[in-house]
This record gives sequence, C-alpha cells and structure tokens, in this order.
Amino acid sequence: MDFSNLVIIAISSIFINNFVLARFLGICPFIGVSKKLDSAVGMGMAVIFVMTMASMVTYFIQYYVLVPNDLQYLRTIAFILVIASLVQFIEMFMKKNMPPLYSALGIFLPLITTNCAVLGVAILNIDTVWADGRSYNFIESTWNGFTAGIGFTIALVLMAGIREKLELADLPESFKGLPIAFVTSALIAMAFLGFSGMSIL
Amino acid sequence: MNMTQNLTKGFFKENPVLVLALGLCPALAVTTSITNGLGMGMASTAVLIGSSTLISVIKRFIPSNIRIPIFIVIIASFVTMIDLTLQAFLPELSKSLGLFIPLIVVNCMILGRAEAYASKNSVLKSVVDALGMGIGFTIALVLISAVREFFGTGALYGYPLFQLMGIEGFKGSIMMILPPGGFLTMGLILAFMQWNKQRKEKKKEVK
Amino acid sequence: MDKMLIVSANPHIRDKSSIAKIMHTVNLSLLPAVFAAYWFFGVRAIFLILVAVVSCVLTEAAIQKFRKIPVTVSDGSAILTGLLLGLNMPGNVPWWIVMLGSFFAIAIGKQAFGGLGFNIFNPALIGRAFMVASWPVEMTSNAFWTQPKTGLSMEAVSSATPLNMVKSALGSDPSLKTVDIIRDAEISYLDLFLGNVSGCVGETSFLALLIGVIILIAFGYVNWRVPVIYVGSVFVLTWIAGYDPVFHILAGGLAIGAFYMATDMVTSPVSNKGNIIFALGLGFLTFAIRIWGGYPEGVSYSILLMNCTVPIINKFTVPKKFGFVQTKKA
Amino acid sequence: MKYTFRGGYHPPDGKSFSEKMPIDKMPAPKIAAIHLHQHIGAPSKAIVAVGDDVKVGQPLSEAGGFVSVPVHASVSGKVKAIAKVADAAGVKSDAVIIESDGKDEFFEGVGVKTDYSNFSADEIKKKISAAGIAGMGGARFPTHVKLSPPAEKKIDYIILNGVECEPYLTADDRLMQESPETIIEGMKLMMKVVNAANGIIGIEKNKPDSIRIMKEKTASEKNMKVIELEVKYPQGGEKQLIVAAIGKEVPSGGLPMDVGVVVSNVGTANAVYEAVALNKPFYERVVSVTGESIKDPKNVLARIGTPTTELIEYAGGVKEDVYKIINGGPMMGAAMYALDAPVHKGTSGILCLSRENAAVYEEQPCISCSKCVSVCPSRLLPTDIQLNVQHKRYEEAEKLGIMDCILCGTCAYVCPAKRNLVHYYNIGRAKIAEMKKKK
Amino acid sequence: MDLSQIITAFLSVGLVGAVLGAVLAYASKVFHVAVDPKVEKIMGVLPVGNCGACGFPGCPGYAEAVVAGKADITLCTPGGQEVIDAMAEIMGVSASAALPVVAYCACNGTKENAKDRFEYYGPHNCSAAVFASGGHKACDYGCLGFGECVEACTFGAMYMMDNGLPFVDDEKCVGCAACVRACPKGIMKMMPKGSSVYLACNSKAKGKEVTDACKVGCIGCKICAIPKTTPSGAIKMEGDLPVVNYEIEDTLTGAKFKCPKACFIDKSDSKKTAEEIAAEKEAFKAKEAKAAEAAKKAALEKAAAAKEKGSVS
Repeated sequence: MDFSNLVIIAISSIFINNFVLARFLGICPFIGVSKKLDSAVGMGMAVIFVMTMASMVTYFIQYYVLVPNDLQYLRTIAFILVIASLVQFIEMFMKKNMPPLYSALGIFLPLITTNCAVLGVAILNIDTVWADGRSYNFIESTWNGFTAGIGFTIALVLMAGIREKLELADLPESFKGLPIAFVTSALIAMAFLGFSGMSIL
Repeated sequence: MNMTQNLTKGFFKENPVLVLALGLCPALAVTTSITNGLGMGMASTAVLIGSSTLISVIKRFIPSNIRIPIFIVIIASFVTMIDLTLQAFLPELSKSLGLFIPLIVVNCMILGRAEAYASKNSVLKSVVDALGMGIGFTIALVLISAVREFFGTGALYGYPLFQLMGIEGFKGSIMMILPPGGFLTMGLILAFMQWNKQRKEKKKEVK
Repeated sequence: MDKMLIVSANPHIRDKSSIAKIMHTVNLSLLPAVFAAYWFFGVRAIFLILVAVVSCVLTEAAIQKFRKIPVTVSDGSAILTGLLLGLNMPGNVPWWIVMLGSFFAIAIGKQAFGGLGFNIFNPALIGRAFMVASWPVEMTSNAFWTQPKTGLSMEAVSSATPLNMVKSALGSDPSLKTVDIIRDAEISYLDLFLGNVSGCVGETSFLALLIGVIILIAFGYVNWRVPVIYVGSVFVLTWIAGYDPVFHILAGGLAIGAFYMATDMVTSPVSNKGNIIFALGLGFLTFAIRIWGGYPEGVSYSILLMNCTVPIINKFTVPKKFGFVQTKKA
Repeated sequence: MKYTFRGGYHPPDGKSFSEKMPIDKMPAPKIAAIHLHQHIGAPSKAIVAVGDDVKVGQPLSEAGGFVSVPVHASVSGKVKAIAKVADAAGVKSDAVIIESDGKDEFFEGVGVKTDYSNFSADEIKKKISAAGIAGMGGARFPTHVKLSPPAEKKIDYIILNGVECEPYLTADDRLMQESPETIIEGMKLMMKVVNAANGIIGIEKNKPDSIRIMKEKTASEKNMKVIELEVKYPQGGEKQLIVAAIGKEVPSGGLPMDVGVVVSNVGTANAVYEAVALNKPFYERVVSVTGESIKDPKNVLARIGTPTTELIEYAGGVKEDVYKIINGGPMMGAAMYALDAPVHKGTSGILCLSRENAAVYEEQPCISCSKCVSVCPSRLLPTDIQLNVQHKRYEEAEKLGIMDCILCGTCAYVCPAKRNLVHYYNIGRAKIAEMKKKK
Repeated sequence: MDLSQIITAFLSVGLVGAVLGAVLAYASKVFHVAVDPKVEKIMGVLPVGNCGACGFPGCPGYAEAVVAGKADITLCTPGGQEVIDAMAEIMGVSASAALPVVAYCACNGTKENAKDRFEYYGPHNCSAAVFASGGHKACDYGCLGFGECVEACTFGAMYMMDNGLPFVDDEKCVGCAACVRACPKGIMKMMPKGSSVYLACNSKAKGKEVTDACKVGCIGCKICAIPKTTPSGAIKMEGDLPVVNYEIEDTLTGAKFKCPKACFIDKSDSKKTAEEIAAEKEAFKAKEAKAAEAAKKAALEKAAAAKEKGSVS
C-alpha cells in the first residue's frame, strides 16, 4: 500500500478539487443546509459517513457484480439503487438503535439520497485513474469517499459560519437570501483557488 | 390552467433553476460555454419528458410507499439511455459534460416533477409540464452559460465578439469559466431577478 | 425653559475617535510604501495606484447613489482599498485590468455584502484574487514584473520576482539552496529589506511597510499580535522545514499582507485569542502554499482563506464572561 | 499592589468644575414632590392624606414589603395632593406633593442625639429601615435588605464605595472630605449588623485629599483600610470594586454576599450614622450640580423632592449653550426633558452639558475594531449583542450575556462608529424580561 | 446484442433490486419506530424532492417541524399552492370564518398636529425611541412615526406617509395583526374590512394634557358617546377614551361630524373631493336640524298630548 497515494487523494479531494467549490457536486444541500452552523456540522458528519459507506458498497457492486457480467452500462441504475437503499437502511437502523445519533445526524440522511455528491463520488471512484492507468483500489476508493466528505463538510461549515454572520449584516435588498449565498460561495471558491497545483510530495 | 399556461409557466414564472432553485449542480458545473449549457439542457429535458410520460402512464400501478425508488429507477434508465446515445452520436459533448450526464439521475428537478406533477396528472398534461420545465431549465442554463462564456472568453457560442468588434487588447476574465465564475454568475442573476421583482412591486405600491 | 433639550441614551459623552479618523490614519501610514513604490518602480507605480484609488472611490460612490443610501466615500475606507490594491500590482500590468479589479473589489467584495463593516473578505484581496484568476498571464508571468530602478529613469525592464526565481529553480533542482539561488541573482538581504527587488510595486519594501505598521500599532489601530505571530510563524515553519527563513519573511507580499491586509479590523477576529489562532493559521497556510502549492506566493490566498474562518473563530473564542471564572480564595 | 479590574477606560473626568466647592446647604423648596417609589423593590404606601399637616422628617408612607422603605417629608407644610408626577426619566408615578409653610419645623424626635453603643444588630437594622435608607450610589437598593444576608452566607467585608468613577460628579468626594467621622461611624454600624470582621474603603487615585483624610481618620482602626484604586471607569461598579479590593468575582447572576461582601456607598454610610445616632431619616442628600453649561457649579445638600429647576437656579442657572441636562453622571445618567422632576434618593448629580461635550452622532456601521470588547468590564461582546438585538434575535443576545451587562456605557463611549450600544441593551433586556414573564 | 446478455442484465439488476428490497422490507419491520401519523401524512403530500429549499434538512425534517409547529406551511416552493392547501387541511388550519379585518392607525398625531417634547437621538425605530423617556412626542400615547409597524408588515400593505403616520392599504391588508404586535405604543388596531369610520386617537390622558400636546387629540368630552350623536350605542366611553363596538352596525356619521376635535376619520374621504365632503357635512347638518325639529315637534306634541290628557282627566 502506497501511503503517498492516500495523501495525494486527500489533498486533492479536500482542497484542490473540493466537491462543492471546484466540482459543483452537492450544491443543493450546500446552499440549503448552510443557514445554521449546528445543522451544517450535522449534515457534514452525515455526508462523510454516507460517502464512505457508499464508496465501499459501490466498489463491490462495480467489481463483483457489474464487471464480471460485462454490465458497466448499468452502473448508474445500480449505483443509485444501492445508494438509496443504503441510506434508507442506515436511517432506519439509526432510528431504532442509536436515537441520539439519529437525532443529530439521521434527519439529514434523506437529504443525502438525492445529493449528487454521493453518486458523484461513487462514479469518480470508478472513473479516476492514476498516471499508470490503474483505477482506485478498494482502500483508495473508501479513502476518497471519506476525504471528499471532509471537503464537503469544510466548505459547508465555512459557509454556515459566514451566513450566520450575514444574517446580521445590512445586505442590499436584492442580495438577501440566495444571491448573497452564491456570491459568498464564489468568493470562497476563489480563495480555494490558492490550493491549485498543490503537491506535498 | 390551460395548456399554454401549463407549458409556459416553467419558462420564467416558475423557472426550475432561477426561481425554484432546483438542479443547481449541473446549472453551475457545465455552463462554461453555450454549447455545453444547451447540450445539458436538452439532455435533461429528454430525461424529464421520458420519465414524466412513463410515470404518468403507469402511475396507477405503483404502490405509493415504494414510489420513490421506482421513480428513481425509471429516471436512471432514461439517463442511461441518454448517456449511451450521446456517447454514440455526440462524443465531444458527452466528454465535456462528463460526470454530469449520469448525475441527471439525482437532479431534484426531475424527481420533483415526477412526484409533484406526473404522478398526479394525466399523460398529456404531464408531457406538457415536463416540456415546459425542460425548456425553462434549458433557458436558464443557456442564460448562465452565455454570461460566463461572454465575460470569460469574449465569445458567444464560439464567435469571438470582441475581436469581431475590433477590440484587440481586451481579454475576457478567465475566472468566469472557472468554478467561482459559476457561483458568481448565478448569484448576480438571482440578485438581478430579485431587484427587478422588488422594483416592480414598488412601482405598484406607488400607483 | 423654551429651548428644546436633547434626549438620548447614556453615555452622554463620547470619545473623539471616528471611523474616518482611523481609516485616514491607515491611509497616511501607507505613504512610506507609496514613496518606496515611486522610488523603485517610477511614475508608472504611482499611476497604477491612482487608477486603483480613483476606481474604488468612484465605484463605491456610484453604487451608494444607485442604492439611494448616503455616500460614504469620505470615510476613507474605499481609498484604503484602492491604495492596498494599487500597491499590490505588478509594475507592467495594463491599467484597465487594475480598473476592473478595483471595481470587482468594491462592488462584489464590499458593497454586495452591505458595505463597510459587513464584508467577509478583505476587498483589496478579493480584487487581487479576481485579477490573478482572470488574467493570470498579466498578473503572474515574469514578463509583467518590473526590475526596480533607483531614481527617475523611465524604462521598465521585466524580471522575475525573487520568490518566482526560487520556486522555479527549486522546481528544476530541489537540492539547491535558497541562499545560493538569490546570491546568484545578485540579491542581498538588504535589497529585500529596502525593496530593491522585482515584485508588486508596494510590497517589496519591508522597511517602508514596517514604518507604517509601527505607527498604527502606536495608535492602537492594529493588534500587534497578528503581524508578529504571522511573520513569526512563517519564519519558524520555513526554518524547521529547512528553507531560508529570513528570505521568506522579507520576500514577496508577506509584509504588506501581515501588516495591512491581515490586520484589517473588519475581516479579522475580535478577541485576542481569536487573533492568535487567526495569525497562526495564516502563517501555516502561507508556508504551505509557498512551499507545496502551485503559486510562488501564498499570502493573499492564505488571508482570504482565513477570512472565511473568522466567523467560526469568533464563535469559539468568545471571552469568558465576568463572574464565570471563580478565582480561588486568596 | 495595583487595585483594579480587567477592562474599563478612563474618560476625561471633568471634576474640576465642582471638586473644590464645599457642600452648600440649600434652603427648603416652596413645593416638594416626594415620589412614593424611590427605591428598587415594592412601592411604599402613603399614610398621609391630602390636607394633612406634616413636619420635616415625618414619615409619609410605610414600606410596601420587605424590599421596600418609607419616604419622609423633607419640608414642613401641608399635603397639597397625591398625584402622578414625572421623574427624571419621564416615567410618571405617585408622589406626595407638599406645599412648604416656610417654618421648617422638625418632626418629633428628629435630630435628637441618641447613645447607640448598646444597640443590638436588629435594633440598628430597624432604625435604618425606618429612616428609609436606600443606596445612594444610584442603584437605590434598600440598605436594610443588603444588611440581611441569609444565615448561611458569612459576610467578611464591608466595602465602602468612595470611588465615584463617573466623570463630573464630586458629591461623595466632598462628603468624604467634610465629614469623614460620620462615614466611618456608619461603616462601623454596618459591620456590627452583619458581624463583618473587616472594613475597606475604596477611593480612586484622582481624589488625593479624600484618600489622605480617610487614611488619617482610620489610622487607629486595625480592621479598616483605605485602598487607592486605579483611575478607570467603571471602577465604582459594585462587582468591579469587589474584584479590585479582594480579587474575587461575583458569580454571574449572583450578589456581592455570595463572595462574603456587602458594598455600600459612602453617602449611605453617612445616612446610616445619621439615622441611628441622630434619629434623622433620609430626607436630604448631597447633589453635585455641575457641568460646563451651568454658571456656578456647586455641591448642594438638597432636600428630597426639590424640583430640578430650583437646583439649577440655586447654582446660578444654565448658560446659553446648554444642550443636554442629565440626571446623574454622564456615563450612566438619564437625559432629562422635564425639568420639574424632583430630587430622588438616588440623585447624585445634575449635569448640564454643552453641545461640544454632549454631541450626538449618527451611527456608522461597526467595523469590528473590538475596542468595546477590550474595555467591557463584564467581558462581553458588545457589538454582537447589539446587532442581535437590532435584528430582534433576543435569545441569541441572552446567550451572549446581555443580562450580565452592567449598562456602564464604556463600550459606547469608546466606539469609533458611535453606535448606540447601551440603548440597544436596554431594549434587549426589557424584551427578554417580557419574554420570561410570559413563560 | 444477443438474448443472453439481456437476460443477464435483467437478472443481475433484478437480483440486486430484490435483495435490497427484501433487506429494506425486513429492516423496516425490525427497525420500526412509531411516528406521529401527521408527519407521515404530511410526508405524503410533500414532493419528497429533499431539495432543502425550505431550509430544513429534507422533507421529513420539514414535516416534523410543521407538525411541531416550528415551521410555516408555506415554505415548500417546489410544491406550490397545492401542497400548502393539502398541508393546511392536515394541520387543521382552516381559513378562519371570522369577519375579515384590517388594521388602522389610532392616532392622527402628524408632524403638524402633535408637538414634540424633546429632540430624540438614537436608533430610528419606535421601540428604541420608547426607551428614551417614553419617546419624543409630547403625547404619551401618540405615534412616534419611525414605522416599526410598516417593517413588520410582510404583505407590503403599509407605508409611511410624509406626515409621519403609517398608511394601511385595505386591499392588501390580510388582517394578520403583525403591526398591532409590533407597535410599542399599542396604536395599531383592527377593524372590520367594510367599516369606514374609526377613532384616530388613543390618548387616555385628561383633556388639558391632551390639548397641550396635540391639536386633534381626544379630550374625553363624551359627545360622540351620547345617544343623541350615536343612537345605536356603538360608541361607549371607557375612562376618558371612547371605544367603538363594530359589532353594532352604524355609519358613525354623528361621531364623525360632531367630535369637536375631529378625532373620527372616514377612510372613504380620501376618495371624495372637497365639495363632496362639504356636501356630506351639509346633508348631515340638515338631517340633524330636521331631526332636531322633529324631536322638538314630537316633544311639543307630547306635551300637548299630555296637556290634553291632563285636561281630559
């Protein structure tokens, strides 16, 4: 296992190709759930959890169900089915067995089903290839799902902090609500451009 | 509500992107040029029409408690079809839209229309509604991509307007076709719409 | 008594300070840097600064007119944004880019958020980041940096900034030593300290900026912790990582960033504890972007990134209220 | 050792107008309006009727509960009416209006010297309560309640507050210089009531004469000391004074007795002595009539109920440039518009300011310069609280500690954006109190 | 593409689906947790797009918030009016059957009519001004004119007039009473939508105090409340201030024209010309004179009748 690959994946999916700010995945929940810091943290945790799980499960579906049967073209259908079921299963499981965790994270789970970030990370895990043409292995896929979730959470939490402050600002009428949220995202995305080309190794 | 209204309401009044704030991810991600925006809009429209029609045809046979998974599967099937079609006939476009073609599945506009409209209305009405919404989605995407392409590269639909006008030294702002540009354009368009709405309301009040 | 008296809430006496006074003091404290810009980069530097200041002021006034709210350009905050932006320009950049950058800085970076006091990001840096992202060639390529010239000679010779030089040299051969690279380029620490090197017109002179910030600290308009800890942490980190710490604090925009941009009251944390966290974050990010990042310079991006975190820092560094710390019995 | 607290600021103190002026006994007014509710707690109940003849020092009312004190006639004459009269803040409440007969006769027993050395604690307390003594520093809390801590709270210190950190005011300063003995005797009485072992007198360093005199007079007392406090507003805030004197912070929402302290104003100590030793109820107090817009700044011994206009006239009247008239000090006092408001038990000064000093400014946006945060003696985030109140988010404001604010006004004083911070705190606190009441 | 491929595709997706379905079906039984049936019902009408437009974490979050009473039923933009209606039905928030009401400003203390007692400096809103010695208006009950009521109106039915008083647009006003709650002086009040005349004063003070402060304040003369002016009894005095009982139908013209301070305002006057108003006044005077005459006559007749009776007996 090459540890440096994991570092590269982490830097890439948290900073350089941040899911929200650079890849435009999961914009709806990013704009929708970033009004309050507390909900943003909860949502972020739930996304990290689901993305990690989804990366693991879709890896098996891809390489043990679809590829052997030569059915890669059914990927979209299979993945969305799996993800939807997975989320629902996790939700039910949490509700019954971990009520405190459910009340903290669970309420965000349904919102994640239709979050394109989750399907996006599953597809990216399959499509991304290293320079030598090798696809992500299982650990790399899972790690990518996990770090992409962290990237999403960082963006969401920063945004929520700023939006809480903007609640008290003297915004121009026409910028109140969604417009300023997008302008703020633009400026955060601009700041994140500073990470472009970053390589630790 | 008559058919024309049903069709046109999605264009501006209930525009899925600009008013209802649905389907934002593709609206921001692929709108770097009009070609892309148009392609994405049309692909989504096709999926929307297909899935809405099918859902409204078979709505009677769907048990209500598992309707959502069934809708998702139907939508996913259409998306796969479109994906394969594009790969076969428009490989360039398919490449530049990339990830976002399969992601049409999770575009909440499509699921939203299926659930809120197609599963409750007749086939004809659903088709008209889907067509209207699809056109509205395409309009929004083209609008956003036009702004970004123009300010980003100085061109519109590939025609280098600045150069045609004879302005040589000026260069477009590359930022507009980078991610921040997408957010910014969206924010400014929404701000403009809000401003326009408030201005109209104020005018009414003065009267 | 027939005269109508005034009623307002207490206190009935007020300190004589005002926002305009603070802003104009900051503007005046930038004069040494403006002079240094003129001394090393000639009339064109002054021209760029003027373009930036005038565009900022006009944009602010125009937007406030349009919004039908009082025009507040006299408080000096737009002038400050313009000055900082102008000082942050490469010497050869086309003037219309500076104009558009100033417009963006004020319109999007400041007025969209409601004007002075509500902006999340430092407007001058938003303007600069916008320009770098929009016209990367003009803003970062070697052809647009100018070689300093002492005195009044007019020709502008392009040349790479020291940071660019070191970055590209290290990129081709990581085993090189920073000290050797700059010695080969005939740059001494004294040149870096005085500003006699290529770079943005106002950022090269550590000395001029240091004079300015000392004035501001003396007035109490700048929390000394931010510049000291920021510069200090960059020094320590580059030292530990085996680079030349003196070079890294003297070169590039660290001085103007640490002294003027990071200390902007609006976009920095409120409490002392918050400011310390803020400055440490800045130091780390600057170090990370300079050493590992794709850009030779990381000051402006690190400040913007830390600006995003200020609301959260503020939230978690609320001072302990009176009566919540029970002192032990004496 | 430096005696002080964290935060605070020193505004120009403006004490030179009246600090050298000896206390001037002002003649009784023609008409005195004595509010029945001049203290914190329940209003007192009138026991005189319209038309009754009253004499100086005669009780006009009885306490309306434990946290309540009676009021006394300050002039002799006839009760003209019991009607609603506006106080300095413009709030109307019931007052006994007495028309003076000019004779100034004392009520029976008032002013007669008594030997109090054998009085028990309870007897002293009863005397204090009957004399109607409420804190003279401005908070107007009934003194006998302060001196009745629950049995489980041991009081170690009596701290006398001679700080007078409010700019301009000099009433306490003069009192300490002119009658130090009575203040010290009053403090001894209070120490006896609560069985406190130590007495501390806190005085700001800008009153060297008072410090010298009080030190001389307490030199022989072993358990008393005079401490010199740093000159910084609001050093005289009860909780700030305790921190400065003994280094303990009163817990949030708590009282000084929670750290074993009772704090009292020097004026109150004087009144306690007079009540116990001279049998003299609280019907007159020292008021500084000062400011740059009054012709003849003075420290006046004025009867409770004297209209403000008469006080101003006694000090020579206002100058042309008067802009604002304030009841109390410039930092925490209330601006007045109705000048017939009578002197209260808590009136420490009448301040006439000119436009130059009391200028009002337009609010500008907060630039988070954090000056307010560094001066706040309660260590709050003034601007955040203010913004939350402005946007009607009272729960947030409460979380940020608006109830811990002591309304000292230091934040608003230093604010370069001239934001009306204290005004918003008042609104927020009232709204939160209202919301709590509903629950 | 041969048949076997189609079959594999069908089978594998079908298998995945079947397995997942079975697991979920089983799980939904095992992990069943009782939920408020209302929440499920609301979930049934919501679009379940989980788009987050309502600001809640997905449709279930929103449904729970609605049932808990923490959220309005109007927040689902994708659902539109249909969903709002359906939710209103579930929540039992039926449109109230009560008379439609509109707000009005019970004060006519314009900048000209009412005096100030001091100059106020501070935040420009009413509840702040109240904290500066009760506000700058000499009348303790009068409108301060900073328009906090207008700010509270979410329907755009109010604006501040140049004379310093708020104006209510009856057509836009939905009677939500947000302005009534916002006014720190309690000046905004509600009246039935059809009625036209209202009392534009809220001063409970005595006559002299009122005249000192305001030209058009109610001095408590009781003229409007006597049966001669308002025979229907729709106006009753409460202390020094009359109160209109709108349940008793009355045009209140008597009060409107006879109030010495002209405290009663007729909203329909703004649509009439000066001549029309004058004519109306004349008509009222004539009618009143007529009525007085009739009364006189009646009295005379009564007296005469009594006399007659007396003479007969």
